[in-house]
Amino acid sequence: MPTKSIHDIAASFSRRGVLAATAGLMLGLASISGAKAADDTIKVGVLHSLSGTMAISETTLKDTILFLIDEQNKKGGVNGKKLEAVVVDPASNWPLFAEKARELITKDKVSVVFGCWTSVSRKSVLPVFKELNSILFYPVQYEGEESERNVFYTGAAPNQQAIPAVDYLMKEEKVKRWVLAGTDYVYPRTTNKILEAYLKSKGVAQEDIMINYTPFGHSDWQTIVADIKKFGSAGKKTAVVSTINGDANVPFYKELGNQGIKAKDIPVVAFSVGEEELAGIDTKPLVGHLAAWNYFESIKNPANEKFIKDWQTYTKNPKRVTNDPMEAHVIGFNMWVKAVEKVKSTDPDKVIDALPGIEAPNLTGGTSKMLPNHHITKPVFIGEIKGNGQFDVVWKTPSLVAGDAWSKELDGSKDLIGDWVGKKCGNFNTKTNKCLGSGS
Amino acid sequence: MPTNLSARLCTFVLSLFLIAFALPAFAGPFEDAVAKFANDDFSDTEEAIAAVASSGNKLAFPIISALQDGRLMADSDSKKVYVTGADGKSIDAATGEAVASVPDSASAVRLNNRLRRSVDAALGSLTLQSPDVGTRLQAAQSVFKSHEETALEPVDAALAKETNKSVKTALGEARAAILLFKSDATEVEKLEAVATLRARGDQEAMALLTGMGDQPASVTKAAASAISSIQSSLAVWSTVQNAWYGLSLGSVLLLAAIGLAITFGVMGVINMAHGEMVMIGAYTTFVVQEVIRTRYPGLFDYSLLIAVPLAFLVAGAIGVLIERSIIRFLYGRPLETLLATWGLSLVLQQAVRTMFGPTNREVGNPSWMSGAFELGQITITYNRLWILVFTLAVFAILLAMLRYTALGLEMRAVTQNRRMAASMGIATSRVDALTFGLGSGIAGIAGVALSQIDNVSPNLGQSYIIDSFMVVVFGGVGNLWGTLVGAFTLGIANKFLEPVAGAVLGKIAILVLIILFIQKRPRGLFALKGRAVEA
Amino acid sequence: MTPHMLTRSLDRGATIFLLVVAAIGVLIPLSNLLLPAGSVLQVPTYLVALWGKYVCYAILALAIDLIWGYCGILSLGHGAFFALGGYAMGMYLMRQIGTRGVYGNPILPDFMVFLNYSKLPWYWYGFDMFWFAALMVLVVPGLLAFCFGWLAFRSRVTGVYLSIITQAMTYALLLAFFRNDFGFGGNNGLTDFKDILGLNVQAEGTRAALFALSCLALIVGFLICRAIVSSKLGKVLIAVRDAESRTRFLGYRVESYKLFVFTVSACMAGVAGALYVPQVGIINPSEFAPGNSIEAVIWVAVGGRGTLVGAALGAVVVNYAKTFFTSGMLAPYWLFMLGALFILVTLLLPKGIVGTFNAWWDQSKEKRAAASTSAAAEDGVTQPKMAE
Amino acid sequence: MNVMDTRATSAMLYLDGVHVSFDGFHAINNLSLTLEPGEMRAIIGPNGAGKTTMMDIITGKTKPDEGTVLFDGVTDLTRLDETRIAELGIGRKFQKPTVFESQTVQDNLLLALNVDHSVRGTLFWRGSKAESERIDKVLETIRLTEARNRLAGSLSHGQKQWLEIGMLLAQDPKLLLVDEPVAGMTDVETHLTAELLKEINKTHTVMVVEHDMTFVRELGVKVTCLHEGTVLAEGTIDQVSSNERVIEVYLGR
Repeated sequence: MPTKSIHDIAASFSRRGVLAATAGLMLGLASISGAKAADDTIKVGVLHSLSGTMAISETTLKDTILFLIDEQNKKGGVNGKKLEAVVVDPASNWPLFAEKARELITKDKVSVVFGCWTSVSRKSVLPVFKELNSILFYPVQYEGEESERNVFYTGAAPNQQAIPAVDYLMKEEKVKRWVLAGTDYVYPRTTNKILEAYLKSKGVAQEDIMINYTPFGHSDWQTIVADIKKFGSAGKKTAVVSTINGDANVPFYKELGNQGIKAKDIPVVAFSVGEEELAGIDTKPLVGHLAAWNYFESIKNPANEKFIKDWQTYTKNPKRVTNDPMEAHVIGFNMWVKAVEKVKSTDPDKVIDALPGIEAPNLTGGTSKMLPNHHITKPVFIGEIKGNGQFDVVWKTPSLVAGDAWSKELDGSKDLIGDWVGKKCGNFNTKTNKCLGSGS
Repeated sequence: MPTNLSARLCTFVLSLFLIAFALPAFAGPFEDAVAKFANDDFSDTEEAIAAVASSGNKLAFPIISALQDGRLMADSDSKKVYVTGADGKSIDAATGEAVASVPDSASAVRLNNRLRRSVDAALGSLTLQSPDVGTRLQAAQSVFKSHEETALEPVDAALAKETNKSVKTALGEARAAILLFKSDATEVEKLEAVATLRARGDQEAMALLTGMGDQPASVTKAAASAISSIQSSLAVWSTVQNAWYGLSLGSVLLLAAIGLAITFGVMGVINMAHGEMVMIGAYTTFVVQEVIRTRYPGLFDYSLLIAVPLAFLVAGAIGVLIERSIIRFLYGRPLETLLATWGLSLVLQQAVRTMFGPTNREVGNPSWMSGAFELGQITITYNRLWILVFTLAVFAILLAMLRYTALGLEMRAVTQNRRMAASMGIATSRVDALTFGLGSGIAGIAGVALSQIDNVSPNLGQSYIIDSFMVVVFGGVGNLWGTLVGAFTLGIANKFLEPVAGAVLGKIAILVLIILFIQKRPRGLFALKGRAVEA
Repeated sequence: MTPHMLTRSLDRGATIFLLVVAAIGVLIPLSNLLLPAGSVLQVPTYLVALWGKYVCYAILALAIDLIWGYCGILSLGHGAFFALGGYAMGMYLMRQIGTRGVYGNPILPDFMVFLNYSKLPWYWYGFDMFWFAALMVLVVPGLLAFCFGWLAFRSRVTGVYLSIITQAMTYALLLAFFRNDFGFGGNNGLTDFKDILGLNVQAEGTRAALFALSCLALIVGFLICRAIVSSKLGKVLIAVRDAESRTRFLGYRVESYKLFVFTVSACMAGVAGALYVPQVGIINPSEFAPGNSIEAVIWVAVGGRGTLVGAALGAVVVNYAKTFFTSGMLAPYWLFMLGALFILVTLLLPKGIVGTFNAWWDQSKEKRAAASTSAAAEDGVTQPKMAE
Repeated sequence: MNVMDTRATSAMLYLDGVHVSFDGFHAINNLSLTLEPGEMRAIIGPNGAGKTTMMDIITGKTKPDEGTVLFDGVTDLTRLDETRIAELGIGRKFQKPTVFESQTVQDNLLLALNVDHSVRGTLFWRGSKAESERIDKVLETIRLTEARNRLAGSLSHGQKQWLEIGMLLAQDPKLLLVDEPVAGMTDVETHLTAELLKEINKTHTVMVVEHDMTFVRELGVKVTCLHEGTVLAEGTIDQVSSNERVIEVYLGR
């Protein structure tokens, strides 16, 4: 049976289709592998989502790096070379993060990358940085349980945020009963696991701990807030430890405010709510609720005041707020500059080896230090939400806290340490004196 | 509530000032206590509060209420403490003498949650005999919360004088709470206390009973039975509460879906950008509030009322624009429409992102939208209540519009038989545009309401689009009542599942159920039968 | 595939397409491996990985075109089958890590260790064997598609309703895989792979091999699709697309036909996902996002639905554009362009690139025919006029 | 296969007391009607008389609320779906011609052929000589031999009508249901169609629904007039058209 129509169609188009495909391929090769690094500048990759759901948080960090590069170039750049930012948009799409990382390193030949926000984005670029042996500075508080040769973690590890906050609530507020509420992804899971272990070690009974997980962007909090209320009315002082992810916080706090849960009855301490998030809420009903960070915009300190002033001039927006991950980028950036100047080169291996031990002033008056496990030392502050969307620091750690890559509270990791100086290993088991797995 | 409480307190403060000035100031421990405020140390401040409150000094009340409202200024160098009145006049807290001005070096004494609680407790016993009923009630309740033995005498004193019924009960409960924890209270007193709390029968009462520590056997027994009776009544209430939450969630779903029921249900147009219409409505609210904040702060409580028509117009206009420029070329090709509008939604999101920035925008709740009231043992928040009312109103208006107005008639005509309608001189293309505009406009209105409970961010729409489609498909396309029933069914089902299965599993379960349901009834709950289906 | 089917499905165009894919599949890896790095003709590993990804997307696009272009089933949940195939492969790769995980646990993947799993969940059994994983890559998506389709098609859920519930399906899976209790690594998914069949996934050789393999898969997939659409079954599918109830009245079990292609298509999507994961290095729930599935449908629309080659082409073109526009100055405007593309294609290019071209080609051919043998053409053209 | 029904004793099609209503509207009301094997029956009646709904019921598209529908005296059609009924040997031509517009004329016929309709069968199908001969013959009968390779969509209205009838022939059912075959045809075409149907009737049982009285007259077969879903009158065209109530219904006197 002749089936003319279909076949002719196929015949006629696919010839052209093919041509187009090949043309596309050629174009691809030309445009992508065509670019090569200019020698008179040092290229700095910026890998933050500018579109999609994570743009909410990450756009600011992109601006921060551009701002820092601008400042550095005013000072004459690094090793006599100007810095040049290469901005890409991974569009809140995790595989695209990996692709863009690869592009930055291979095609644009950047010497360092500042980027990522969510754990999953970091996880998806990890193999790339390992394979191509480049450097990533990761500025966000995260669940820990990681220490990679090519990554430097300038955000807080759990022991630099969660545990001090719990200590504060026990000491200052005499809290006896705990709600651990979080969005269901790895950071809250791990943090809550660590906290649960820690609380039990402090003699809190199982029935005094309530753990609750909600999906991303959860917007109907009626039931959960009511449960918290019920849980809180069992005659013991109760507090909520919130690892709820950015977007879900606004409806959560609105529901809290409306159902009349006052901070003085059931305080909420949050690890993911900073100045940026509060900018979206009317904070008057929330006065007294807490947040634990390593930096607050409201901290009185010349360095901080100067930074805020310059930042607001740079962004031409006198209302533009600053927050903790921004400070992390500031510290990380300065550490990298120092390291590059120290070894007079941007060669990844040299810089990676030079970074541990490097010190850089943080914006809260102290000096942070890069540790052998590629985490840094930070002060921990507890801030109370004020009516104006800022925080009032009510407590701080007496000294800087060193970031633990591996949590002491988890069975899996209590014997592990990361040490890239002596042991040259990210997950060294101190019991067996073995470097687990392939290490890097 | 706290705001107008402090307002009442202020008036009360001033009245007390007059007395305060008349009398000569005390000397000795009181001054030392006051001076402690200047140490800027939370534990010192706490001691100071206790000492001042128990001093019986006439200045105690003004000082502590000033502390509560952040009007108590302390100078850490000179260790001097000042009370600045609401009217700007200031006095020296230690002596009560008026001072010309507070030195700049002085800053407000800081509080944390623990101190706020002790301030409440102190104020409670201090204001038990305030002339104002509301204040007395507040005082009684805060004493109930803190139930410190020191408050027993003031409570008894107040009880003796108290005439107002509700305040009397409140005081009674406060007294009971104190006695229950008072170590040297007699067994009889404690049993009475338990009875009173049992009568109160809410979670706080239960909290006290469960947390009262070791007591005489008879008391523990009575408490146990009281607890169980309270629990059983609370169990019933929690069902009621779930139902209410279900309704409120349902109303949100309905609000989000109702515009879709027009564009999809009546016109058969799959508008993937529907969520973005909602978002545009929310941003309209934001803009309105910004203008009001900067120009006419007085109007803030009316901001939503102003935003509703505006949101309708803005979203509606955009809707008409979309229909004219895109949709109308795609009639009869629903799947293409779906793709085009999805693309549109991406564009709109990114456009808003570039215009207003990627971060959330603050949309405040007007006073009548914030707070809650107790109905029996359940809390009903005003914003949820108003949204429910609002949704039903919108629904009713829409129904009426479709049934009784010329446009409604034309719409039904066009959707039932386009050719016939055209031949009868109805400008079908105009009707299409208006119908789509109407759907989008309603989505915009939904945005105004949702801005009260959710983020105002470029992603707002995305979080509602799938649910909206579920509601419409589940309820039965082309049938507004179906949408109504569908929304509330899903809402309530969701809320009864949530406590059992948890939020995530609950949502998954609902989705699976809908998928299975569609198999049974491919055209939803309220499906049209017969030839109409083919058309 | 019986020989006559092969010959029937291989017309000129199909052959050329296959040749080009084969050429790419051979040349790119060779140039990447043999030529010295930096030489003009050498394809950097970065591009091998990138194009490997495109090829996987092309397979997914083929799968969608088979059901949408030829049978009128618009699935907005095909990303789900893609992701399931990916997860099956990911689970195999996770098991291959063995003691090289950060906790050095021989059995449990890292995420299970820090979520305190005492032992491996039953549904992870067997995935340490490649053949089993490979089987699951086909079985899991296929089975889901079969059950889903059996319910949906039997109760005659069609058109928009079907699209919407497929969307609900993938959305439900998205939520499910987000849950850490589900045992698939929650939001982070599966990552940090080491080996595939004993070869280091990062090694250039492996990448090249994977790329070649993807091209092979694309070729096989294309052949299967061609065989189906050029058989009588293909005519039935088109009949179902154009006049479903008419087909019923001719005595065809429409639901079994739909079920067949839907399942085949799902399996293809699964394979695409399985090849995608080792080349991208991560699989996580975001692959289930309804948006991804809709985007994949757009690739097909852009290339031209009902034209297989167009689908593959569309996937490559759109994703190349994505790569291109998400870097540099244009970065913030990428979504504008993608959105505009959706709208413009549906409005101005309903047949897609290939379809439109093809229509033009046929016309010009008819003209040429008319020029040569005007009599026959007149007969053919004017007859209907007479009749009306 | 032998298309003539050997069991001439029992009716080919037997409807008794059939009721259907859509949302309260009674489309079919206690409808009873029998069709003998080899017979050709013309069904007339004003719009909304339930002609098409009746066909929907016979072909399984609509399920009756009550009543019996028997095929070949034995098979209860109300229990079966469209596909099964088609397989039994009931072919249907729709009111508005529905052919597979994007496929060629001969592919349309190919699809209609009553050969293996299973997925497997069609997937591994390879054309046979017998099949192509059948198709050529049908093309001959419906006068579309020249147009065999044209897309069905490019045919004229009349040609589409014929193609659909041709598909019925290719399907070769025991019973043909033909809904308004001459709607929108020229007089010439109408005449030819009548001829065609008579030809077909030699080997098949046929039920024709038509408004066009001249056409019905030309067929010269027993006529049934439906009104409001029930049989109003039955007999020769002259008897029926002279029937008081029929005239009343049509002229609304």
